[in-house]
Amino acid sequence: MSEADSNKPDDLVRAVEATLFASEDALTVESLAGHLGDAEPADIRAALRELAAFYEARGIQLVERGKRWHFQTAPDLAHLLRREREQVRRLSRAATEVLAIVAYHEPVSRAEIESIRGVQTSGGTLDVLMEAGWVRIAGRREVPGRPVIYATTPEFLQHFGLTSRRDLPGIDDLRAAGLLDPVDEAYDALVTPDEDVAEESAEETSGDHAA
Amino acid sequence: MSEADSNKPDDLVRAVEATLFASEDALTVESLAGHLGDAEPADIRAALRELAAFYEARGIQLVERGKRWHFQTAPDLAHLLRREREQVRRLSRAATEVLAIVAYHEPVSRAEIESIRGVQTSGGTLDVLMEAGWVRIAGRREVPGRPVIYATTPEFLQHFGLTSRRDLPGIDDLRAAGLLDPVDEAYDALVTPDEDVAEESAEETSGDHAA
Amino acid sequence: MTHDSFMLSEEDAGESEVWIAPASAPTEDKSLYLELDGWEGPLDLLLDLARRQKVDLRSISILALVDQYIAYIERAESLRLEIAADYLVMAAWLAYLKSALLLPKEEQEDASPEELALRLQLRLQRLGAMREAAARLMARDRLGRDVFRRGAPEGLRIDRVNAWQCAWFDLVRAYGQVNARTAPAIHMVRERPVMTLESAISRVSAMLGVALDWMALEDFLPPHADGRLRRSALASSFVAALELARLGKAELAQDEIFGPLRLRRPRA
Repeated sequence: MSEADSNKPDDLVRAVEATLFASEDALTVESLAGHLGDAEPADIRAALRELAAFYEARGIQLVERGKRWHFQTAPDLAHLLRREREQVRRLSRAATEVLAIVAYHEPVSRAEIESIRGVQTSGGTLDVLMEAGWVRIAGRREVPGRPVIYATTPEFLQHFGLTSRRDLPGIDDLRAAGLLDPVDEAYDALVTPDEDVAEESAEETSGDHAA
Repeated sequence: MSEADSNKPDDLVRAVEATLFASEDALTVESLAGHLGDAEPADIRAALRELAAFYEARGIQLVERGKRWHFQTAPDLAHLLRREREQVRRLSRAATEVLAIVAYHEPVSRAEIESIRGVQTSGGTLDVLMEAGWVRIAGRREVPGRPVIYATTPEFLQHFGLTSRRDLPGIDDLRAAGLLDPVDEAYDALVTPDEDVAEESAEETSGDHAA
Repeated sequence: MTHDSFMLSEEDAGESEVWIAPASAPTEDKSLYLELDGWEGPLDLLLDLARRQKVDLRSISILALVDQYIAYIERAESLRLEIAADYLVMAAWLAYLKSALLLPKEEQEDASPEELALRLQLRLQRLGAMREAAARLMARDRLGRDVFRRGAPEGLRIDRVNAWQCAWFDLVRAYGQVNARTAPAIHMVRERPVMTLESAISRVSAMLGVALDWMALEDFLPPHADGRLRRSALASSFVAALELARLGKAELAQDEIFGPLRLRRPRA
């Protein structure tokens, strides 16, 4: 009640708030600028920061996912909302593994996915992920055979609550440990006389498994 | 940013806020209580009042309609949701020619325009000119088939900075040179007994378009 | 295991949303066999067996792992479970690897068994890393499950309105182009039907000679003249009337401004 007095955001902040609130999709700074007439992107970014901070402790939060912004409910309230609103499709174990491989290795070809999993990937698995809107075809690798390569989408980041791919759980550790490199590269790194490389990668491998 | 510190609502307020936000329908106090476990309706009412006051000046508002509560975009920002964007487009060459013909010869039927241009005119071209607000339907010619006839609008004069159609550059010179007589009309004047057509068209061409 | 049975096992595995690594399942042999269809290929089974050694994947005993795998496959065969070919191929390869590792080291054309073992270990590490990553990914606060977008957004719409532009010069030039394009055709037929002054004078004076009373100017026009010819005839006849009046060969009368113009032979 008394809060309302100290709670008068400026016009641009209100406009950004209302636009994001009304939008069915997450919005980039550019698309916000498009909706808000001649607002400067820098001002919109400032307004977004202000709003994100403002909502931080509330039941609704403003989050950035792959350069797109949207409002969503606070994660700690999931138990209240989850009950009747389970909309998430169940993924098979194969699909979750393939999704992880695409996310951590993108862009990646089907052959590369299969070499990590040691098993053929049925076409249906990638179809399911593309139908869910989490994986897209990102072109072709310019090697013989020009295989199709896959990558994740902005919807993937949105769904899993990632600001960007750098936010993927443990990706820095995995990369540092060389676990995102192909086996051949990792093997060469281990057996070459250049001891530093091997040492470093070995240390970090053992380090992050405790985490 | 510092706002977040003084912006920590209690758990029930946060829960009501998130539930209303995520709900597809407006919710009564009773249905909110149902969602929120064993919350007392009185407490929920207090939370709703607090939220309504809190959001009062923001871009989002909490409103009650027939005992049901929901969030909506602040009414004064409704214009942001339905936005018109002007897109500057150059008139195509065909459309420019048709416009010129209408301007110099009005009122003129599509068949006449085509006979002057020497090519077929798509209906879309006249639509564009009418969408631009420069050409209007001026009635029908009282001849067999009663073809629609077109004329220019006051907006046309405005756009081109003309006081009247007489200001169109060179129209007198062109007419004196006989360049404004469409091929068929000159021929028709020779062979058809229908005097009215020629008379009318001649009169209106030179008539008072200053009006 | 055929392609189809992989599909089936994927469906079955889909029952658990957050996939629980089989490594956490009871290690009892029987349950292991029952889970046969749950493996995503031999590498997956190997990884799970490796996890049972409860050490870092970097320090697993490959020999022990090979024994475990072969024992597993043999038990499955003894229970007459159907085992897909690729599991058997892996078993054969592992048996070869084991023998190579145990035999005294010699010059070999193939890759050394130590290299093969190390590569297998690296593969298991990579698959293990992705398995963990997948589990952590699935356990995040997920949109539509843990966090929710607004339930009934009003939606945004941009209506595009065309603002057409055309410059004055373009308009005039376009008209000039139209005319230039059609000009040759116009020249072909531009000859106009006109009544010359001479013919008007002779026609009017001839008709005056036989007229008895006032006649309207229009009555002197050729009866079949229409359109432009009629306008020309009217103008020429008017000038002819003026000329005849000047010469004293006709009288003109008009009762009011713009009224009908009448004409007769002068009274002698």
